[in-house]
This record gives sequence, C-alpha cells and structure tokens, in this order.
Amino acid sequence: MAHFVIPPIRHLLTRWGIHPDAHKFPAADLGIVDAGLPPLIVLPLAQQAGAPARPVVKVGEHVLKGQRVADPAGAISAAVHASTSGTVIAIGEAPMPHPSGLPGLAISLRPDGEDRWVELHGDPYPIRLEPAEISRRVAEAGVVGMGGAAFPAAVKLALGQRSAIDTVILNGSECEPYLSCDDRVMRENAADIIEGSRLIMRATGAKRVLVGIEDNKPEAIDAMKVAAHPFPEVSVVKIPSRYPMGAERQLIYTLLGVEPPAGGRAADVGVVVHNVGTAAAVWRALRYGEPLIERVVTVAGGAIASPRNLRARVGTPLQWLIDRAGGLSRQPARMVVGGPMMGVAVGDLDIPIGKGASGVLALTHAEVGEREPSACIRCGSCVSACPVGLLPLEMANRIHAGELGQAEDIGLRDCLTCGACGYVCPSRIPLVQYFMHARGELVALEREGKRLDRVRELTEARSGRLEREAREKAEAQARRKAERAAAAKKETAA
Amino acid sequence: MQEVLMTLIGLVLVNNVVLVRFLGLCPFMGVSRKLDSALGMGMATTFVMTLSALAAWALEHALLLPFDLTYLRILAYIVVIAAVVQFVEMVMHKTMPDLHRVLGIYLPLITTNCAVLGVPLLNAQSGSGLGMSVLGGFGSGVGFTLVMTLFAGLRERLERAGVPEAFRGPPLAFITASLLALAFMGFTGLVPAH
Amino acid sequence: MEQMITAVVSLTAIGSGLGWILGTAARRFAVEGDSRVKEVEAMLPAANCGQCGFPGCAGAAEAIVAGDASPTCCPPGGKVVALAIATHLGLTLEDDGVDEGPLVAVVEDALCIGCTKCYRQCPSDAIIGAMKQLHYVFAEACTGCNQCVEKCPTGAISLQSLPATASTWVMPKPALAA
Amino acid sequence: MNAPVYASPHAVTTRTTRQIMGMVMLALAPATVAGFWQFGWPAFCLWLVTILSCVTFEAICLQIGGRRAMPVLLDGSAALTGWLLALSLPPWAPWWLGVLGAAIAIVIGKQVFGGLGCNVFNPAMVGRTVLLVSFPVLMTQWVNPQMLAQGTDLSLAVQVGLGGGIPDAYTSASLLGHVKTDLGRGVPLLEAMSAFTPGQGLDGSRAGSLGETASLLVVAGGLFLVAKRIIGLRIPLGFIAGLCVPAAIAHASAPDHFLPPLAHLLSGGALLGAFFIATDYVTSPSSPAGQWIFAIGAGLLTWLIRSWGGYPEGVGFAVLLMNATTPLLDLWARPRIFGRSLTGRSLPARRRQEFIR
Repeated sequence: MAHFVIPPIRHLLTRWGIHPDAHKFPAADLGIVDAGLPPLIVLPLAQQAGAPARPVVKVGEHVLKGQRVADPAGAISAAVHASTSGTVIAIGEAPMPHPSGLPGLAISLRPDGEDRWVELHGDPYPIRLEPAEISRRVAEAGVVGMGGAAFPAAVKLALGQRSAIDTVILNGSECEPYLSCDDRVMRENAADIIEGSRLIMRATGAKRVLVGIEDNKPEAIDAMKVAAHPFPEVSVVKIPSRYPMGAERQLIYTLLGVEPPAGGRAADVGVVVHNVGTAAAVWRALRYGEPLIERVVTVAGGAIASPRNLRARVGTPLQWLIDRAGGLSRQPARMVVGGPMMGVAVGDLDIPIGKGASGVLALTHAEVGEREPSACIRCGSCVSACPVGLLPLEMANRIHAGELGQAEDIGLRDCLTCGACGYVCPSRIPLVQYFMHARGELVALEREGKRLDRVRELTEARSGRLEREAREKAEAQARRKAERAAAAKKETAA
Repeated sequence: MQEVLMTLIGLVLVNNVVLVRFLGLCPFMGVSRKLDSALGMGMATTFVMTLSALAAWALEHALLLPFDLTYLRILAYIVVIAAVVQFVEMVMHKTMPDLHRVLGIYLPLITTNCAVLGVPLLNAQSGSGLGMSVLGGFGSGVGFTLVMTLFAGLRERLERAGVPEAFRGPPLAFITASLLALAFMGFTGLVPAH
Repeated sequence: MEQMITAVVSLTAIGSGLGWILGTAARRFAVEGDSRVKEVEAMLPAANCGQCGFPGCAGAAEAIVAGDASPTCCPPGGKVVALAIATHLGLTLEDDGVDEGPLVAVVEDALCIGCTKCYRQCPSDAIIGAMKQLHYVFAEACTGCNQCVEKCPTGAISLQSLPATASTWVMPKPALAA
Repeated sequence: MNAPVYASPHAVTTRTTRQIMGMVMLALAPATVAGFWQFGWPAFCLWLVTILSCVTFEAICLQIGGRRAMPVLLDGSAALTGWLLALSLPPWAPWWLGVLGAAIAIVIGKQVFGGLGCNVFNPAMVGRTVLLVSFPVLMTQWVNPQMLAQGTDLSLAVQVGLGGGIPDAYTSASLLGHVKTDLGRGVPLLEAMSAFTPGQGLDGSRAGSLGETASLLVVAGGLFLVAKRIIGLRIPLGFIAGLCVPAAIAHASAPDHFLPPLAHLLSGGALLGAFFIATDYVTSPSSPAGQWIFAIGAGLLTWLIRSWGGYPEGVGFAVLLMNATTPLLDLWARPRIFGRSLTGRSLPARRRQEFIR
C-alpha cells in the first residue's frame, strides 16, 4: 500500500528552486536501446568521487569482460572493471570530461569483439547475506552512485552501518531537464530496483524504503508501485516536480520534513539516499555477480537527430553514442556530459563516459542562451531560486571584488552549485562560475597551507639535526682534546 | 517619560549631530570604510560623549559657575574630554585588544571630534540640568553611531560596485553623505527643537 | 589681577586631578608588549631565506607588524601566508603579482653533475641525490626559496611554476565588468 | 589559448533585464494615461521631456565614461527612472524642472555610483527630493483636474510648459497640503477634509501629482507586475501595512488630529510608492525578511513625516531613508541557510523522526 505523504506546508510555500522547461520528450517515451561495442573503450581511473583507482593490469594484457582492471585506492574509491573482453593497449593520459579540458589517467582497451564474460559468481537469494557481506560484494562490483555524484555505494553502506539508519530513500526525481535515463530504468526494470532497495535496506539495517518520484513521470510511478506492491515496507511517493528536487538534502526534507545538518551527512538523520539506477546495479551485482560495466545514458539536445536512451558500456566515447542516436542534425553550440544544469561542457568528442554520466547533450545556441552578461540589477530572483537560502548576488559581488573570505562568511560552503541561480539571472551573470572559482581557490589555499605546514616541520627538523651534529662534533672535539691533554699529562708524569 | 523620548528622537533623528548640525565629520568620513570599525568607533564615541557630558556638567556647576569662570569653559572641557578619551583608550586596550587595533589611530582622534566638544558646550549654553545634559550626550552619541553604521554599510556596498575611476573613494563618499543628509531632512520639524 | 590667579589655580587643579586619575588607571590597565610579532613569525615558512630583504623570518615579522613591509614580501609563503597575515593584522591586501602560483625548483637532468652543493644548502631537505649521482627535487617539500639556484655550479636548477593537473586546476574567475 | 571554459548551468531562462523594465513601464502606462487625460497636454509634455532628458543624460555619462552607450540605454532603466520621476512631479510643473530633476536623478543618483545596479539611493526619489527641497513652491503647486475636464488646447500647454506659470484660476491645494495648513490654523480635521470625498481618490479626479491621482489604475498596474512575478508582494503589502496600521490607531485615538488610513493611502504618492518606487530592485533588500523590514519601515516613516514632519509628502524621504538601511538589511536580515539555525550553526543531528501520514 502506498503511503501518502503530505510534504511539509512550509516547504511548499517557501519559494525555492525553479521550473525549467523539461525537454524530456521524445527520449522519455522511447525504449532503451543497446549501444553495442565501440571500436575503443577508455576507462577513466578517476571516474568516481574520491581517490583515483590503481591499475592492476599491464599494457598488452588480454582481459575478459567484467575482469577487474583497477583496485580502489584509499578509503573512498571504487574498483574499475573491463566493459568488454579485449587487450589493454595503453594506460596513460586520455581526454576526460573535466571543465578544464585537461587530460586524466585512463586505461584504453581495444575490444576483440568476443565480449566473453569472466567467470561470475552470483547468489540466488542475496537477501539472506550478512550486511557486511553485502557491502563487500557491492564494493567488489565497483558500484557507484549513478545520479551524477558517482560516490562509491559500498562506502555509503558502510557509513550507514556505523550510524543507525532507519530509512532508505531511492532518488527517482530526475529533476534535470532533458534527462530521462532514470525514468526509463524505472519503467523497464522496476523489479530490479525494488529488489536492490531491499538489499540496501538489509545492508544498512533500515526499516523502510521510500522511493521519491516527481509527478511529471506518471508511468514510472505506476510501474514502481506495481513492483513495490508485494513489499509493505517499500512505498512509492509522488513528490512535486521542481529543480533541484533531486538534491539529497532537498529530497530528504520533502519526504521526511527533516533538515540534515549543514556540513553533515544524510546518515546524521538516519537516512541513506541512493539513485534508483544504483539500486538496480546493486541487485545485478549481488544476484548475478555482474560488476558495474554499463549504464543507461540519455543522448538528447537540440542538435541530436533522434534523441533517445542508450544502454552504453562504461568508457564508450561520446562520438559513438551520438552516432547511435542518429548523429548531429546541426553544429551544437555546446557538448555537455551530464544534465544541462550541473553537467560538464566538453570540447572533444572522443571523451569517454564514466559510471556517473547520466546524459550526453548536444545543445544549440538557442537552448544554451549565450548572451553577453550585463550588470547585476539586484532583482533577487536568484535569492528566491536558491534551494539553500543563500544570497547568490551578494556572494558573487564579494568574489568579483576578490574578498573570498567574506563570501565564505555568508554561506559559500553550503552552495550546491546546482545552477538554479544561474538559470534565472536576467543579466546572464555566470554566478556558478564565480562560486566554483571561489571554492577552487579556497581549496587550493588550504592545500597550499597544509603543504607549508609540512615544509615548516621539515625545515625545523633539518635545523634541529644540524644543531645536534654541530653540538656532537664540538663535544667530540672537546673530549678528544681532554684525552690528549690527559695523555700528555700522563707522559710528563711518567 | 514622554519628554525624554521626544528629546531622544529629537537628538538622534531630527537634529542629528552629524547630518544636521554637521559636527564630528572627520571620523564620520575616516572610520566608515569598514562596518565593524564604524560600529566600534560609534560605541566608543557614545561612551566618551556620555561620560564627558556628565564630567562637563559637574565641572560647570562645581567649579566654573561658583567662581564665575565661565570664560574658561572651552579650555576646561577640552582637558576633561582628553582625560576621558585617554581613560577609554586604556580600558579598551586592556579589555578589547582587537577592537583597539581596528580603531587604532582614530581612538585618540575622538578628543578632537567637534561633536564631543560641541554637545557639552550646547548643554552648558542651554543651561540644562544633569539628567538632560547626560541625555544630550548619550542621544547625540546614539545619533552619531546610527549614522556611522548606515554610512559604513553604504560605503562597504560601494567598495564592491563598479564605481567610475574619477569617483572612487572619497568623492563618492561625500556624494553619498550628502544624499544621506538629504534623506535626514525629511525629519525636520518632526519634533519641536528644544 | 586675582581673577587671573583663580583662573590659573583652577585650571592647574583640574589638570592635576585628572592627571592623578589617569596615572592610577595606567597602572591598573597596563598591557605588555606587542604579542603579534611572534604570531606573525609563526605563520612565516621559517625558511630564513632572506628573499624578503630582512634578516630571516623574525626580521620580516617585525617589519610586517611595524608596517614597513607588506605581507606579500615572502615568496616562499606566497598567497597563503600573505592572506593569513593580512587577516590576522586586519590589513588590506592589494593583490599584486603574487598569484602566478608557487614556484618550485626543478633539476635539469643533462646539466646536473652530482656535486651535492645544492642539497646541503636546501633549508627543507627537498633535494635528494648522492655524490656524482643525478639529483632530484621533491616538489612537495620545496618552497621556492631560491637558495639552491645560486649554489649550483652548472645552473642545472631553475625555479618553475608547477603545471596544473585536473585536481589542482581552479575554475577561472569570469572576466566581466559587472 | 585552449578552448573557452564554460561553467554550468548550460541552460537559461528567457527573461532579460530589458523585458523586466519594459513590463514595469507597461504597468505604469494606465495610470500615466489617466494622468494625461486628467491634466491635459502640459502633463504629457512634462512626462515626455523628463524621459527624453533622462535618456540623453545617461547617454552623455556613458560616453564620458567610455562605455558603449547603446546596449545600456536599450535596457530601459533610464527611461523608467524618468517615467517614475515625471509621475511624482506636479502635472503642470515647468519643463526645466523635469530636465533638472532628470539630470540630478541620472547623473548624481545613478551614474556617479557606477550605473545600473551600483546606486544605493532610488534615482527618481533623489531627483524628486532635491527638487522638493530646492523649489518648495513650484513642487507643491497642484492643479484642480475638474477645471481641465473639458480638455485644454495645445497653446495653453506650451504657454504653461515654457515656464509661463499656472494661471491662478487653476491652482488648488492637494489633500495633504490642505490638511496640513488647516491643522496649522487649528481648523478641525473633518471640516478641512470636507472638500475631498474618498471617491475622488479612486478615479483620480482630485489634485495631486501626475501619476498619483488614479489610485485604482496604479494598484492594477502593481498587481499586474506581481502576477508576472516581476515584483513580490512583500514590499507593497509591507508599505501599505506600515502606513495604514499606525494611521488607523492614531485616527481611532484622536480623530480630529490624524487622517484616516484610507485617506492616507489614496493621497500623495502612497500607492505609487508602494508598488513602483519602493520595489525598485537595486535599492531594496534582496532577502525576504529584509524586504518586510524595509517596506514596513518606509510606510511607518511616510506616516510619521506626514503627521508631524515639516513636509506634506513623506514617501520620497521615507524611501530614501530606508534605501540607506538596505545594505545593512542585506547583511543582517539574511535568510536562514538550509541545515543551519538562524545564527548559522549547523542543526543538531536528529535521530528519530516521525513518518508524516
């Protein structure tokens, strides 16, 4: 039975977030098509949030589909598996979907066309596994958050186990325009998602699952309700469609009326949030032992001939996906990996997609709305758009004047860089670029500060060592002189 | 109570010591670059004005009137005010060192602040009693702090605005101060000037 | 005539009375010397490299506190130290050419003859290498204090800024008038 | 030079600054046309001259400042300032008053601070208040609309416009000015107000500034802007509350000394101030709490100045005074940050939460 949730009135009354035109169709109505095998697979090592993975294969080695090619490095990291069978032709710099355009480390794999699986070992009833075993296997399969943040799922489960979790929230809101990959996954593999959510519930010891789906996806809500019917503890909840409803904190507040503490984690209020795609991946990993090597990607935008959703192997270059979606109908103004609000603009089409890439968009000039920014008229629409209650115009004003500390004082650290303020600004001021610059600068200053502290320790250690050596030399000389004097005295005495 | 309230509003808004009587303009222009230093300066000046109004009244009635030395009024008041400022600076240096560092050079400047000398003189001329003169000192101080804070808020906002090269800094500060004085003219006549 | 005398007497009375009050207050509210010099010195990278023109970091700290030197006078400290000192002392920082990024010493493989002169000089042990072996500078530990560059007989060491990688890259500030 | 860096978001709304200014001018149109119909050709000439001089002064300043004039002029902010200034002037004011007001409003009120977005005082109110203080007689010379209902020919407009002064037959006092002088002479309020029925206030058939008379149309224009989400409801409601609540209390306690709230609302620039002047983006706070304090403060000050102040009309001064507090309100009345308490500390981690049925 579905639990009917009355979102807290105050939350609906206070105007936050924006209603961008969704552009979901026609991709949302077309079924998922397999994108097949591209000529070259490029597996980025830093595609997940946290430390880049460490390669465990050598150039020239032949790997099978699903074989682990890189181990997680450090506490927060994730394993990387070969998306198909083939030979490793290079481990090195390759173009990456990063706003700077700088390359990153990746493993390049030439598929041999056989697509032979490595020997998998699934479990017919994974629900009986111990919670620790579940998160170990999820880590084993390299499952990461599919919503876009790509945070290693196993780490989130382990985090959940440590603090008492009583609610698992599945994020099916998909509030970014153009994207409909979660919508399709909910419509076509609702059962996998529900099973995966029960596994997550078991892994974290939660008592219930809430699946939040925006009301602009009625078919997905029905499909998920049917799949959730046999399990009373899983309930599907319709939530108002508004961007950024899919942000973790906003979703928790809308569903449970609880605000997670700023700077803290969702686990602080007993909640774990996972994308619906991640739940499906958890189920496939535990039930069939399949590592995360493919995902559903929405290929859309004004410049794409026939926009649709593709099930693509991780590491597939953008060019291959665009060709599978009918190619470019006209020259795009901007190629974006991810959604239009938070995605990364890229220049080079042989950039691969990572596990967290939910969309590939070819946007035309009209859609991007490029215009020379004019002076800020303090209209305040960015203030009402901000889901966190910040003053974007004041922060941007301070950053423009170079006072990053003052911008931090009025809440820069709480900014989600969700882009709602940049979207509504009538003067087209690149607000989010200001905030990303400021945060990057602050992080760089912090890192530089830590480095200087370490260097100060080295310097003091060195000067300490030199002093000690000088002292010891002086003492040694004094001792030797004393012995020589004593010896000389003994001779004269004798 | 009604009467006290009216004089207070009269001193703070209607004949504000800075924007209407145009006293104490040099710290008004000098210290209003940053908001926290403006607030600190305002509080320090209010404290000094209240204390010196009290001291001046005491001096007036204890020493100057009995020996009818009223021609020494200005000299005596300046000495008292200097002593009060020095006392406040010592207290602040001890208790609030960071505020003291922020105000720095402007703290001794309170001695030369014409509002601090003007108010006791006005009190003496109008022959107001102890209560009224202390209220006069305190009210003028509050008026001074209010206007300093408003002006500092405006200047901090203008620091970041794209002000044309020719007007950056003091020229724009003067224009803003004049517009602020224009706005305060709205209060003329609000309270019958005492 | 006696009016002048009363005037003089009363003024001296006021002066001495207030003087006495201030004297006692000065003793009660005495504040010891300026503790900020030590705080600023703790912020400086203690490389004592002299690039700021003062004898070691202690000299530089006194100069900055006294106001003779600007916080940006310390190249090894770079922007981090400058910002820290400026906020601590409440100074405003005019960002002149400090932001081209930290400089790091780099050894030119072809020229290095392994004479070990440089790593004896390095204040933070950032250079490793044995006699007659190729030397290498740890970018992590090098503050760009420039002492090794003068010592190298073959000019193998030079100060260069580190190339940005995807993780150290910072989104540029939008260049617009608004 | 590597490829240009585009930060997200990569989509944007269709609304632009120029559209916003255009819609505000559209909302002002009905009240203005009613003003022209009431006060005839001189009003139209004054309106036109004020707007044109505003635009030319802005162009001159931009030229001197070396910035390209055309794109800035097109965003209509100078024209809007001129329009608001014209609406707050007496309808038959001489043309040079409009030009002088425009010069002060644009040059000193806005361009000196750095153009659109940098000024801290509402330019139209700066212009009007400077004129009010410098030319008190000219600025309080009202014209009785009934005399003009039959329409005037262009020659009278030209004669009045060129500074020929208003023939005495036409002059009359506005409600506020009349009341203040009568109260001064001790005439009880009710008698002084007998000449003005509230009905006149609604359809604008009473003396007053060019745009202030047709209160109904001003409110209609304001509500249009609220519907189009150009302005929020906070500032108009706050202003009206700040004005009418103290008026009602005072009127209840001393009916023969204080005007009733409705009279306050329909007279002078109250409604025009509430919907168009106080809601000027640049000089009003951007945070919700700040806007409430700003609006209620402006309404209260308007009432204070009207009841006890020296000047009959308080809206201009009230808005300027509250503009002075806007930077402080933006700093101290910031909205609560999600996940943090009002003081900014992050909320405590709450374990148990009920499941909302």
